[in-house]
Parts: sequence; C-alpha cells; structure tokens
Amino acid sequence: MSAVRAVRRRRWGHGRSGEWLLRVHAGLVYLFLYAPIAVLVVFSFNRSRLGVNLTGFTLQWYAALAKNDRILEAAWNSLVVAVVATLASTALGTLTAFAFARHRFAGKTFLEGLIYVPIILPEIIMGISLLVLFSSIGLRLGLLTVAIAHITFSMSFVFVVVQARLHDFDRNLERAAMDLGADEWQTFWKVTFPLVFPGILAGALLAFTLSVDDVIVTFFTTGPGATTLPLQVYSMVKFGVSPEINALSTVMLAVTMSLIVLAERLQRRKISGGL
Amino acid sequence: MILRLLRRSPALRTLAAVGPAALWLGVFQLVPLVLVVVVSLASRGAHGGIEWEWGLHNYARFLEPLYLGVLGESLLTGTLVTLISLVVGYPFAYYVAGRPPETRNLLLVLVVIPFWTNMLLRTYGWMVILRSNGVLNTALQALGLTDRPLELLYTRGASILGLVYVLLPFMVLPLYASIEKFDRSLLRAAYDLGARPARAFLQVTLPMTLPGVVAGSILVFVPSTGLFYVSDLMGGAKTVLIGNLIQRQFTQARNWPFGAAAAVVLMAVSLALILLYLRLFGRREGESLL
Amino acid sequence: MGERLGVSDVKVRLEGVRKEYGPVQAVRGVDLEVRRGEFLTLLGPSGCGKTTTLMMIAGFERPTAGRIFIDGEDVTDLAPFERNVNTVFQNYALFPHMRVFDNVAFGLRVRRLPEKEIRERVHRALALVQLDGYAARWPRMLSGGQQQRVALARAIVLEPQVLLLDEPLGALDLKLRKEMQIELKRLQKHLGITFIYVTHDQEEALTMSDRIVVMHDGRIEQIGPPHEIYERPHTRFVAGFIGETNLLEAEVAPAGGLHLLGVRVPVPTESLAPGSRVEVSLRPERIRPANGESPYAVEVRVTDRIYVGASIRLLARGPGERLLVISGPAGSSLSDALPGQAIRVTWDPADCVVVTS
Amino acid sequence: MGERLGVSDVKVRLEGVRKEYGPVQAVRGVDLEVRRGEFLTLLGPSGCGKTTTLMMIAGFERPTAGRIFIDGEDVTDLAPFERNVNTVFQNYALFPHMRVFDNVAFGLRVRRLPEKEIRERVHRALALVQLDGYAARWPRMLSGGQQQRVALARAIVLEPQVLLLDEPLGALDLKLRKEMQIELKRLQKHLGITFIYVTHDQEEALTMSDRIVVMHDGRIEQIGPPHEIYERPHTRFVAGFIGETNLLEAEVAPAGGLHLLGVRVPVPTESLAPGSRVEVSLRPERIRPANGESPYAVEVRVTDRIYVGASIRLLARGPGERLLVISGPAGSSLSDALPGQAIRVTWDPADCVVVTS
Amino acid sequence: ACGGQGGQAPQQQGGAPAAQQPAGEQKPAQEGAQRSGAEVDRSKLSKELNLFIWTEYMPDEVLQEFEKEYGVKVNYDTYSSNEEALAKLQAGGALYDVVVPSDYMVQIMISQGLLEELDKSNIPNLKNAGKEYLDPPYDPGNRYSVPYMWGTVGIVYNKKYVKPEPTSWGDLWKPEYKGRVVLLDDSREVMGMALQLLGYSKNETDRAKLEEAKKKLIELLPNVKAFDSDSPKTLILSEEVWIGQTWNGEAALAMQENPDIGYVLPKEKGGRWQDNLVIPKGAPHKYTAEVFINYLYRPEVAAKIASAFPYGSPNVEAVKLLDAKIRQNAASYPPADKLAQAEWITDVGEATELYDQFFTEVKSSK
Ligand SMILES: Nc1ncnc2c1ncn2[C@@H]1O[C@H](COP(=O)(O)OP(=O)(O)OP(=O)(O)O)[C@@H](O)[C@H]1O
Ligand SMILES: Nc1ncnc2c1ncn2[C@@H]1O[C@H](COP(=O)(O)OP(=O)(O)OP(=O)(O)O)[C@@H](O)[C@H]1O
Ligand SMILES: NCCCCNCCCN
Ligand SMILES: [Mg+2]
Ligand SMILES: [Mg+2]
Repeated sequence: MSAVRAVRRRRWGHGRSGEWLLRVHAGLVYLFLYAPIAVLVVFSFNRSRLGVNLTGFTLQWYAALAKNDRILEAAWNSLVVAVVATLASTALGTLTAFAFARHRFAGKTFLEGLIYVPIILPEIIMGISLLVLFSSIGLRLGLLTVAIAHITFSMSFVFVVVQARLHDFDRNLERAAMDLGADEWQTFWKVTFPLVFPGILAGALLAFTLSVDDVIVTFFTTGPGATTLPLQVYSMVKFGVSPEINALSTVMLAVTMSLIVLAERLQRRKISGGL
Repeated sequence: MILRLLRRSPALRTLAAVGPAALWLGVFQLVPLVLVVVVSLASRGAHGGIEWEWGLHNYARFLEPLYLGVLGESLLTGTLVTLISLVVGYPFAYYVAGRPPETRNLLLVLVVIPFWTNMLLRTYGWMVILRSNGVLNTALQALGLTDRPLELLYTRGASILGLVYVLLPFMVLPLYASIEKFDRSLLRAAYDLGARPARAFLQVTLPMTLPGVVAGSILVFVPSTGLFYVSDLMGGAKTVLIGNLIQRQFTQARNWPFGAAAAVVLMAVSLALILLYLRLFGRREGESLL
Repeated sequence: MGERLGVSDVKVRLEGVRKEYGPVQAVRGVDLEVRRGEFLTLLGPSGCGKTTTLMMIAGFERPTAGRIFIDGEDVTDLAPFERNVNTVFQNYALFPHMRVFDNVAFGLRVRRLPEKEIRERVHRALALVQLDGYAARWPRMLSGGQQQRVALARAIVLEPQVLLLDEPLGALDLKLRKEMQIELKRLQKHLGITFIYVTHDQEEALTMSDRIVVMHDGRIEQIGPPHEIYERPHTRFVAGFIGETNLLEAEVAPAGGLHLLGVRVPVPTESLAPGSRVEVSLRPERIRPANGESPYAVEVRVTDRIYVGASIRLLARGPGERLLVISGPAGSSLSDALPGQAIRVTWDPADCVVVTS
Repeated sequence: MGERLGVSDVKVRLEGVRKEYGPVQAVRGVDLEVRRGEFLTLLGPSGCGKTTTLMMIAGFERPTAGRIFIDGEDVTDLAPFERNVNTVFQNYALFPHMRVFDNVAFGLRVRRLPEKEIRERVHRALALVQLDGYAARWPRMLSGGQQQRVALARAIVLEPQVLLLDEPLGALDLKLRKEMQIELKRLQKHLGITFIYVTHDQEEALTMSDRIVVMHDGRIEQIGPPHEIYERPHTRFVAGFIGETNLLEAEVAPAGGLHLLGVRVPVPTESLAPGSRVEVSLRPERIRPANGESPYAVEVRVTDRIYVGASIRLLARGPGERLLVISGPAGSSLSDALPGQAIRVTWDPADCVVVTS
Repeated sequence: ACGGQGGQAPQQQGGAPAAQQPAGEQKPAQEGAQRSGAEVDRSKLSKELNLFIWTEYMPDEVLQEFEKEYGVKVNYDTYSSNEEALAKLQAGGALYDVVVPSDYMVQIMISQGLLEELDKSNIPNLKNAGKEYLDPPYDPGNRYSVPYMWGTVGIVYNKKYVKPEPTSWGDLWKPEYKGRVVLLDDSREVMGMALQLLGYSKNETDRAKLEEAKKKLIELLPNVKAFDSDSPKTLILSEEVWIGQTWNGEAALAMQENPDIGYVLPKEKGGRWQDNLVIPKGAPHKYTAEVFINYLYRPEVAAKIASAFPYGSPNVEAVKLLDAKIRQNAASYPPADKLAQAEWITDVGEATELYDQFFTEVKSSK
C-alpha cells in the first residue's frame, strides 16, 4: 500500500472530497455578503464623523437621522409607493396567474412574453421607456408615475411566484370541494384561496421588496417632491461620508430582520397549524 | 348575479380574468417599448428634444468605434461579472444544496437578507471598506502589510466587485435550484463506475446543472450592463457601460433618439441571450426562468 | 352481460358515453348499468379511460357524446355539486389547511346544517372508519391509510347513494392495502352504498367486486362477476390482464375438440369451424402432474423452479419449445421437480378457454 | 447460520459493522459472509438498514465501527472508485444527459480502454440484457424495465466480482417485475457474479435468492435459504414478515406437544418447559379441511370468503373468537365454504413452528 | 465693500453681441420693500414649492426657515450638471418652480422657450444685488433670471503631496499623480480645461481642436481617480486624491477642514461662472417661486447660504454680513486680476454634442 494511496484513503474517509473546502468557501461568501453591512452597522455607533477609527459609542447619528426631514420624507414616499404598488401588483399579478392557469385564450403567449419583460430586460430599458411614455402624454412625473412603474414591474414577479404556486396546486382539491357540494364561489374562498395564499403573500412580499429597493426605474420616472428613499440615498452617497447613512442602514437592516423573523414565525405557526 | 353571468359565459370569464392585465401591460409595457423604438428612429434637435426626421442614423452612429467600444466594454464587464459570480456562486450553491433541509433554508435566507436591505446602502458599505482611508486599508496598514494605502476604490476592479456583490444572489438562487434538483445518486453512480471526483464533476454534475448555470448567468449578465449607478459610485464614473451611456443620453446629452437606439440595442442583446437559453434548454410547462 | 334490469334496480346508467380531448379518444363509447348497492369495479391498464369515465359520472368532465343517468334522471348537464354522488380521489385530495374534523364537516357546512348535527354526524363517520380520536389532527400528520379513511369519511358523511373511488389504495404498501381492501368491502356492505371503484390491480378487483368492468383502450372488453372474468375471459386481453396465464395456439380438430400442445383435448367446439386456428388460455394452476388415469398428457422439461413460499412455480418447455408456466401448492408433487427433469402434465378440458384477440 | 467458510469461498465479509447518523442507529452491528457467486438478498421493512449496509459495502458510507473485507482485503477506507464492486441503484441513476451507449461506456472510458474495445464490450453487455438496438436512445426514451436493464449493463460491462443491487425492481409494475426477476436470476447464474440484492418484497426475496438475510431495526434476524426462512422462521418478526401467517398462542402440554386452539398437537417440545406459553406460526395454506382420518381437528366459522383467482382465502373465527386465515387452491373443497358456514380444519404437527419474539 | 472685488460683468465670448445696456440702469422696482416680506399676498401662496438645484448648494436650514415663515413646503431635487437640469426640463413632466442654471445654460433655456419671465415687482430684494452681477449678456435686463452665486473653476490640491504649488492645468498630467486626480463630471468643464491647456478657448467649436483636447484628456486618464461634480471635496479630504479640478466653493469648504488644502486659478485662466435663479415655463407655483427668490435675496439669508457654501455671493448686503474668514478666503473671493481673466462658458450650439461624445470617448478609453 503506497503512501499516496494511504493519504488518499485518509482524505476520502474524512475530507469527503473537499467538503471542508466547500465549507470554508461558503464562509467566505457570507463574509463577502455581510462585510459591508457589518461595517455600516459598526460605524453607525461610532463617534467620529470621518475616518475609520473607532472613537467611541454614540447614538447621535440616530438622533440626527430622526431629525432629517429629507430622509424621513423620502422614506414616507417609498412606503406609500411600495404599499400602493404591492396592493395593486399583487391583485393584478394574482388575477393574471389564475387566468393563465385556468383559461385558454388568443395571444396568451404574447401576453406572457410581455409579463416577462421586466424580468428579462435590464431595468434601465423599462425606466426610459416609461419616461418616454409619460413625457409624450404629458403625465406629470411624481409619486403617481413612480407607482405606475413599480406596479408594472412588480406584477410580473407576483405573477411568476403565484403561478409557481398554482402549478403545484392540486386541482383535485377544487374538484373535491365541488364534489362535496360547494359551488364555484365557496370552492374558491374555502379551498383555493387559502391554499394559494402563501404564494400570494410571497409574491406581495417580493413586490414590496422590489419597490422599496428600486433605484433605476424610479430614477427615470420620479419628479419633484417624489424622491424615494433609494434615490435619496443615492444623492447622499454621492457626497460621501455621512454617518447618518450608516444609521439609516442599520435601521433598515433591523426592520428587514424583524420582518423576516416575523414571517418565519407566521410560517412556522402555519406549518404547525395548516400548511 | 355577476357570478351567475360569468358561469354562463366562459368567454366573459376569460375576459374578466385576463382583461385588466392585458390592458395594463398594453399601456405601460407594450406602448412604451414601441415608443422607444419609434424615438430611436427620430433625430435630435439642436438643443435636445426630438425632431421627427426618420432614419437609422442613430443605429449607424452606434456603429462608430466609440460606441461599439462601449458595447464591447459592457459585454466584457458583464462577462467578467458573470464568470466571477459563477465561480464564486457554484461551489457555494453546491454546498448549500447539500445541507439538511432546515439548515439549507436558513443558509438561503442568509443569502437573501442582504438582498433585502437597500442595494445602494450595501454598495456604500463597500465604499467605506475600500476607500484609501477605509476599513481594509487601515487594517492592512495596521498589520504592516503595506505602508501606503492601496488603490482599491474607484477602479475597474471595484466596480466589478460592486456588480458581483449586487448580483451574486441572482446567480446563487437558480444554481441552487438546479443543484438541489440534481440527483446526487448520479454522482455516486459515477464514483461507483470508477470516476474520480474531478471527472465525475465535469462529466456528470456540471452538465446536469447546466440549466441553472445558464439561467443564473443570464440573470447576472443582463442587469450588469444596465446598473449604471454601481460604476458611477464604485468606479468613480470612469467606466462607461451601455447603461451609463443610455442614462447619459437621457439625463445629460439630451439625445433621446440616440439613447433610445442604445436601449434598443441593449434590448436586442438581452433578448438574443434569453432566446438562446430557451433554445438550448426549452422550458417546462409552468416553470419560470427564476 | 347485457341482461336488462328493472329501472328501479339501476342506480347509474351510461348510454353511449364518449369523451375526446382534442385528437385523443379517452373513452370511445361506453354503455353500462350499475345496480343499486353494487360494488362495481372498473379495471384496466393505465390510460384506458377509467378515471375519465369516473369523472364524467361525478360531473367534472362533460361527455363528448352520450348521456348519463342517475336514478333514471339525466344528469349529463348538472354541475358536480348538483349531483348526489361523492368521490374519493386517487390521492385523497384532503384539504391540507383543515383539520380532519373540518375536512369531514366540509360538505355538511356547505349544506348549512346546524353545527350540533354536524358534530354528531362527523363523529359518527369518523367512528365508522375507526378514526374517532383523530378529529383534531392535520391531514399530513396521518399515515396514508388513515388519510384514505378520512377521505372516505368525508364522502360517506354526506350519505351519498353512489360513491366513486379512484384507485383509493394506489398509494399504500402491500400490507396496508390488503387490510384496507377488507375494510372497504365491509363498509360498503354495511352502508349499502353503490360503489364504483377504479383500480388497475387485478387482484384487488377480484377480491372486492360484485362485478368487474374490464376496460381497454377506451372501451369495455368484458363485464361480469370476478370468477367469470378470471375463469371465462372472452378475449386474449382479459385473459392476459387478469392473473397469469398460458396463451396457447390450438387447432379445431376435425372430430371436434382442440389440438393443443400435440394432444387432442375434448373441448366442446360446436361454434368453431374444424381446422380453424384459435387461441386458448390455460391457467398455470390448472396444469397438474399427470397420472395413469389422465386421458391425455404432455411431457415438458422443467427449466426453472421458483419458490414463492405458499406455492411453487415451474417454468417448463413443452412440445415445440413452447414455454409454459405451471404452478401448484408448495406441498404438492410439483415441489419435487428439479430443473432439467422431464415431467408429464395434464389438465381438464374445462380449463381450456378459447379467447378472441 | 454461523458456519465458517474457507477464506477463498468468502467474497465479502462484514465484521461488527455499525453505522450511526448522529443519534440514529441505522445499522447496529452486522456480521456477514457472502460467498463467491452467491445470490444473497437483504430483506427487511423500510428503514431497517438495508441501503445503509449496501452503501457501506460500495464505499459511499464509512462504517462508524467494524471492518469490511473484499477477497480478504480490508477495504473499509477505500473510496468507491477504488473498489471492484459495482452498484445498480434503486432509481437506476442513469446519466440522463448521455445516450444508452455512453452510459454503459462510462466506466470503460474512465479506465481509458481503447475506443474499439469499448464499443465491443458495450455491445456485448447490451446484448446480454437484450437491448442491443437501443444504444442510441436517451434514457428518458426507455421504459422502466429497459432503464433497469441499462443500469445493469452499465455495471456488468465492468465485469465486477460483486454486484450490489438496491431494490432494482422497486419502481416496476407487477408484471414487468416478475419478468425482470426471472431475467436477473438467469443473468446472475450465467455470469457467476456475486449478487448482493436489497428488497423489501418477501416474494421477490423468496423467488430469487440463494440465501436471505432478514434484517430488522439495524440487526440481522435470520440468515438462511428461502425455504428455511419461510418454513422455519426463528422469530415472530420473521414469521410475520415473510408471507402471511397465523401467529397463535400455545401452551406446552405436560405430556409433551402443544395445546393449540383447544386441541393437543403432537409437536416435539423437548427444549420447552411443560406449562410454559409459547407462540406458534401456522401458515394459512397449511390449514386444510379435516376428514375422518385427521387425528385432531378444530371447528371454525367462516366469516369472509375472498376470491383471488388462483386461490381462495377464508377468514374464519376459531375457538375463543380467534381470527384465522386459511387459504387453498381455487379448486379445492375450501372453495365451497360459504360465509356463516362452520367447517372443520386440521394441519400437520410439522407445520407448527415455535417462534420467539 | 467686498462686492467690488468680484468686479466685472460677465463678458460674452465667441462673437455674441456685447452688452447693450450699462449695468445699473435697472432700478429695483419697489423702493421701500420690507425685509419682513410684509407685502406678500399670502392667499396667493401655494402649499408647495419645487426647487431643482445643484447638489451641495442650498442649506437645509434656509429652506426650513422659509417653510416656517410662509407655511410652504419646499421639495427639492438636485442635479450635478447644467446638462442634467436641461434634460429634466426638456423631458417635461417634472414641474419645477425654481431651477438654478449657470450663465450659458440660461441662454439656452431662454432660446428654447423653457423659462418664464420674472415679475420683478415680487422680488423687491433684488436691490441687494451688486450691479456688476446684473444685466448679464446671457440674459440682458434680467428678464428671466437673477443671480444666485458666482465662482470659478480651478485647481484644488493637498500641500502635503503636491509640491511645489501648482500653477497650470498641466500639473494634473504629472506622472507622480497617477490615480490621484479628481475631475468634475461635466463635459464642458473637463473638455474646457484641456482646451485651455492647449491654448484654445473653453468654447471652441472646431472639431479638430476638440479632437486634440480629447487626446490630451486620454493621456490624463491614468491619473484620474474619479469624476465627481457633486462632492469632490470628499475625495480631497479623505486624501483619496491629491489634486484636481473643482468648483471654488468645494475647495473653500475643504480648506476649512484641512489647512493643507489649497486652491488656485491656473495660468491658463481657469473658469468663471454665475448660477442663476429661474422659473421654468409652466411652473405650477410661479408666485410662490418669486416670493421664494425674494426671500433668498434677504441679506441674512444670502449670507447664510454663502457661509454654508462659500461661493461668491452677488448680494452685496449679504457679503457685508459674512465672517471675515470667509470674505478673505481667496478661493471664494479671488483677487480681481485673476478673476478678470477667468473664462466664461458660452453656448456652443451644435458642438454641444461633440463635447458630450468626446467626453464619453475619454471615459471609455483605457
Ligand atoms: N385533460 C386531458 N387532455 C388530454 N388527454 C387526456 C386528458 N385526460 C386524460 N387524457 C387521456 O385520456 C386517456 C385516458 O385517461 P384516464 O386518466 O381516464 O386513464 P386511466 O384509465 O385513469 O389511467 P390510470 O390508470 O393511469 O389513472 C389517456 O390516454 C390520457 O392521456
Ligand atoms: N444520511 C442519514 N442521516 C440520518 N439518518 C439516516 C441517513 N440515512 C439513513 N438514515 C436512517 O437510517 C435508517 C436506515 O436507513 P436505510 O436507508 O438503510 O433503510 P432501508 O432499509 O434501505 O429502507 P428502505 O427500504 O425504505 O429503503 C433509517 O431510520 C433512516 O432514517
Ligand atoms: N456644488 C454646487 C456647484 C455649483 C457650481 N456651478 C457651476 C457651474 C459652472 N458651469
Ligand atoms: Mg386514473
Ligand atoms: Mg433503501
């Protein structure tokens, strides 16, 4: 038994073909993903305005943030747009997903192609094309145009998510309900909707996230008084160092994390409960 | 009442279900795209604005070495970003897909969380890290690894890093989906037949997960050409990608027709990629690219 | 097959029912009468149109042609929820977001019965399927067999006059399947409900049914009670599909009877022209060792001897290298036959069934 | 069970092999010797550790404790690709992106054989499994049974000395399954390869094996040839798992023999203390109608009569309402028994097998 | 007293007609306008006002006080170049009330019919403006615009690394500043710098000369760390770059934070500009916009602006209120001779596109 063979044996027995390497690699990827976030969080509590030396703990940037009307207003704008876009796109996207799953009609493929446009084409194209549309019909740029734009791309994502859910949906369940005497209306509300709901919720969540985070499409479709948070951040980031941005990131991260934990909780309850 | 009416007429039912989306998409998706194509065929006025002098001159202009160069540069950057994401993302997705289900979900959520905090803020985080007096340089100098700050930010490398950072999840998720579907007993079969790990990977795992590789590559490549703000912020506005070019035409140079032409070119390139993908891998009913 | 029943005995009647999906002819014209309280099984290979037929009776598919009657009333155009027929689906189709209780109560709630009555009836139904303690469970917390019983309870709680069951045992493992077969059969007798039962498992069909409808390629091949289907298959397809058999070529002997494996077997052949070639089905378990008294016998050479616990299967080559399967109880003299050995076998003329193709 | 073989007769040996996955004890200590050219079956219920045992032999799992030897060499730490053992996986694991030819050629290409030789050997292997015309097909264009044969060809083309098969027929329907059983068995004899075969289908195990290893909960319950396992089960588990049986309580009679269902049966009971209670396995097909000559008989009341084509099963209640299953060939006198009727049955003392629990 | 320092009326270059009217003929319409703005007809005020202005050009405090005083909410968006502002206005749709374009851009906007005429009776505080800043050639008689701030484009540098003190645009080309140079992200300014270095005018329209400038800039590219019009001081202060082209106010701010920072106008003249308050055509709140402009002309308000963003203020009353430190900063208020020679940008008509194209080309070279 040669030494080489012995070594290989050991490796196979314990290393399992580089499992260890994979693990280290995964660790590095997480480091890559979280390093900038961690940096922002740490510096949001750092007293020094410039530079990277840790000079002491402070909450002053949070106080400053709380007083910064521009940021707060932008955040409010973002929220308004996101809520409107989420509601509208979820309704539209869901309805359309159902239509696609349940109906045959002329132009289905073409319509599906249109739905996929925002997913497969670079955002900038949608941004400028909507800008061209709005300016040629003379629609005033503002929250309304931003909301329209967001609804348009969000509904595509909602569509995809709900469609996937519907694809997994066992239509025998609907048949079973009707078989037991429920009419179409009762069947939809008692069986179909509750079962597809997690998909709709996931779609809505995605729509909300995309809307709240969008830079490019918003950049082209926004107007006076309709600055959203990402655009506000964009203009702030351009001036460079501002610890208020760090504070803002930390707040947003905290909000996101709590939403995820909340969603997880709900999900878990659902699992031990129903789905 | 309406319900009864709808039950009677399937055509009406279909209309009620499809109508709203068709209308919306028609007005806000189709018309704008057509308008962009129309504008791309017009001319620029002396001080911006559109003059309705039709022609392909904007496309002709795009053929100038400068703009072909921009296109080439964008494609090159996109390719680089895609390759890096792939090389980073593949082993990662492979690892995640191999964990037990509970761990797996947690690991995936951890990938998505950053994705849910503002992209610009995360990009800004990298700026803080990479600046001359940033976290990394300070650390390197403190460790005595270098005596002068390294030039990290405002380089081409930085903007590629920024793009990889923003787009990595789009690579990881489809890769994960296809690796997770990959039946590892095939790998066992390959070992069983005497293949060593490298060969088993190249001849079995990789070809079997190719749809994920391609889907991920498209989802990374396509947006990478349009994300103008990353190269503005991380690259010091030095590199002009086609996204920057389009944005500049609309926001500075006031040449909408030319910007529209550039957008049409970008659209064409993206569509060509998608069609190639569909050609190669088809699409199973109800399955989406994502 | 076609004997006409009194109207009041017929629960469900299908008249010339056809179903096409575009170019696919799923059901090509089925005429069928199901009797009140009968356990009728639709049996046939995958894709032969069993589910489609059932779905048309339930009202989920509309026949392309033909009519369907329940209790003499034409229900062809009624919606599923307007028919007094209930279905137990192939995969149970339990509502995953409702507990067992609410699943079973679903149909009663739709009918707006008082909650008190609902409670009573649900518990009675659950008790009937021996799941009384499970009302608060979620469907996914149940084993396959338990889920199947919930689906059953959900249907029978409505006291339907006809119950349709689409391969209700398809997903169960062998042991559970056997148990559930007995259970189902008992329940059906107890409740007196008409069962229309779909399966592609021949043994299951033989075990449970009052009558079996053998379907093939969208058509009915044969209808009859189990023993008739097994012992008197009309067609080559039925003979081959139900149980193991030897399909042998034979020639009608001039003097009557059949020439089969080189011997003349005195089978009644009135309706057959002498000299014509026919096909004969001969079950493995009907072939037995010949003794001195056998009027005719064939010598075969054993090639394989397969032990299956309760019985023994022999593979053997007869005249003209014809492969035969022979089986018998483990204790019989067949058990001693070793591969390579030659043995003489015989069978009763009555066991030769002439089939058409 | 434990008779020691000459080293050269032993192809594979497992010594005290255990496997734990965290807290789960998948295999709890297995000692096993597999003979050269033997068809050995691992049989047991789902989750009993069959696959795990096989995977340790193939090299995909490392035992937590114990050693594995092939041809006397300790291979416990070798990688799968370093063992001259091939596997046919439960789901075939054909490479879907390679044609049949390339699937079969895979192992040969890994070994860098000249392309000409590869072509020859692949075609020979395909011919062996009767798929010679299928080389250019994609796996998904094959039926389940054909896929299974490709998987087999892919393994045997490498001429392994040991072939591991993990429920290779699990996904096939009954008919194809039966055909493939015969095919596999024939191939194994023809090639003289050692087969280690995993199944949870008792009938399959009985039909095909030279020896059966019955596993239960990570341990070996019994090893032996099929008839021994079926006729002389050592434990209650083995008796119940292999075929249908009646497990009856009995008492050792003071005068020797057993008190069973109210009669004394002259079973040899040397090793048992008089008056002690034991459990006895009595197969349904061993119970037969009693006649005048029977030294003892029991009266039972038939509750159900189940027709299964080739045979008849009766459910009956014996003394003390004890439920009995009785079966016999379709033609026997049992066929005439009707539900409700009382019949007298008997059995041979030799058919009473005392089992431990 | 300092107002005179800045001196001269903007001169039109490139063959445009000379100023027709002597400065100062224009009299403030309302002699006794009250500082408190008492005459404002509050009933005519709108609820909101949309301001579109350069980044880093308007202190939040000033807006907040306006909001407080008049109950008008000010929304504001920012831009980084004149071209961006023009693009936004041309796109239509975005209805701004007040925009702050520079000299040549005002001329373009007027010629494009993008601006409203101002009702100066609503801007009595205009009387505080120094005469030399009024009646510019790009808007004779200030019919459409009033000055907001003025300043220069020159060289900012860090004395720690840049020795000796730079004197020429050419110093940016020195190899030792590889990767240490910041430039404005502005096609006219950057191309203009190269043209000046080559001895041409900033407003050159000759294609060959522009080509030459482009080549020159391509040589510079390895030295360029970033293009930044918004906040070049950040790069200077973080010592990311050592030298560069910037607006004077940015430099002045950097100098307040770090005494090592210096600012000079190059010997090739450098740039001179004046930004102006205008009301775009179709502005929804014109009256409020004029009230706002009038408010900005209050000396104490203008002084606040000029302290926060130390560019030159055209408001002579405000300059008197400024800290001496700011008033004496040569970056903000350069010596008259230097200022006099600094070159204005003018509209180059069709050539605008060449500037943009060559600028893109420079950026994409590598
Ligand atoms: N919606 C449909 N569209 C097109 N063809 C269909 C549809 N439903 C069924 N078919 C076809 O009709 C035929 C009969 O199908 P059916 O489901 O009734 O078979 P089955 O006997 O129930 O088979 P199985 O035992 O596999 O369930 C098949 O060929 C099937 O492919
Ligand atoms: N990777 C693993 N991690 C944890 N437990 C495992 C793992 N693999 C198998 N087990 C457990 O080990 C036990 C034996 O599993 P094994 O797969 O060997 O059973 P089996 O006999 O092949 O069953 P089946 O007939 O269902 O295939 C089971 O309880 C199983 O849950
Ligand atoms: N950060 C505000 C800078 C304003 C500079 N305006 C100058 C225009 C010169 N063309
Ligand atoms: Mg079916
Ligand atoms: Mg297994």
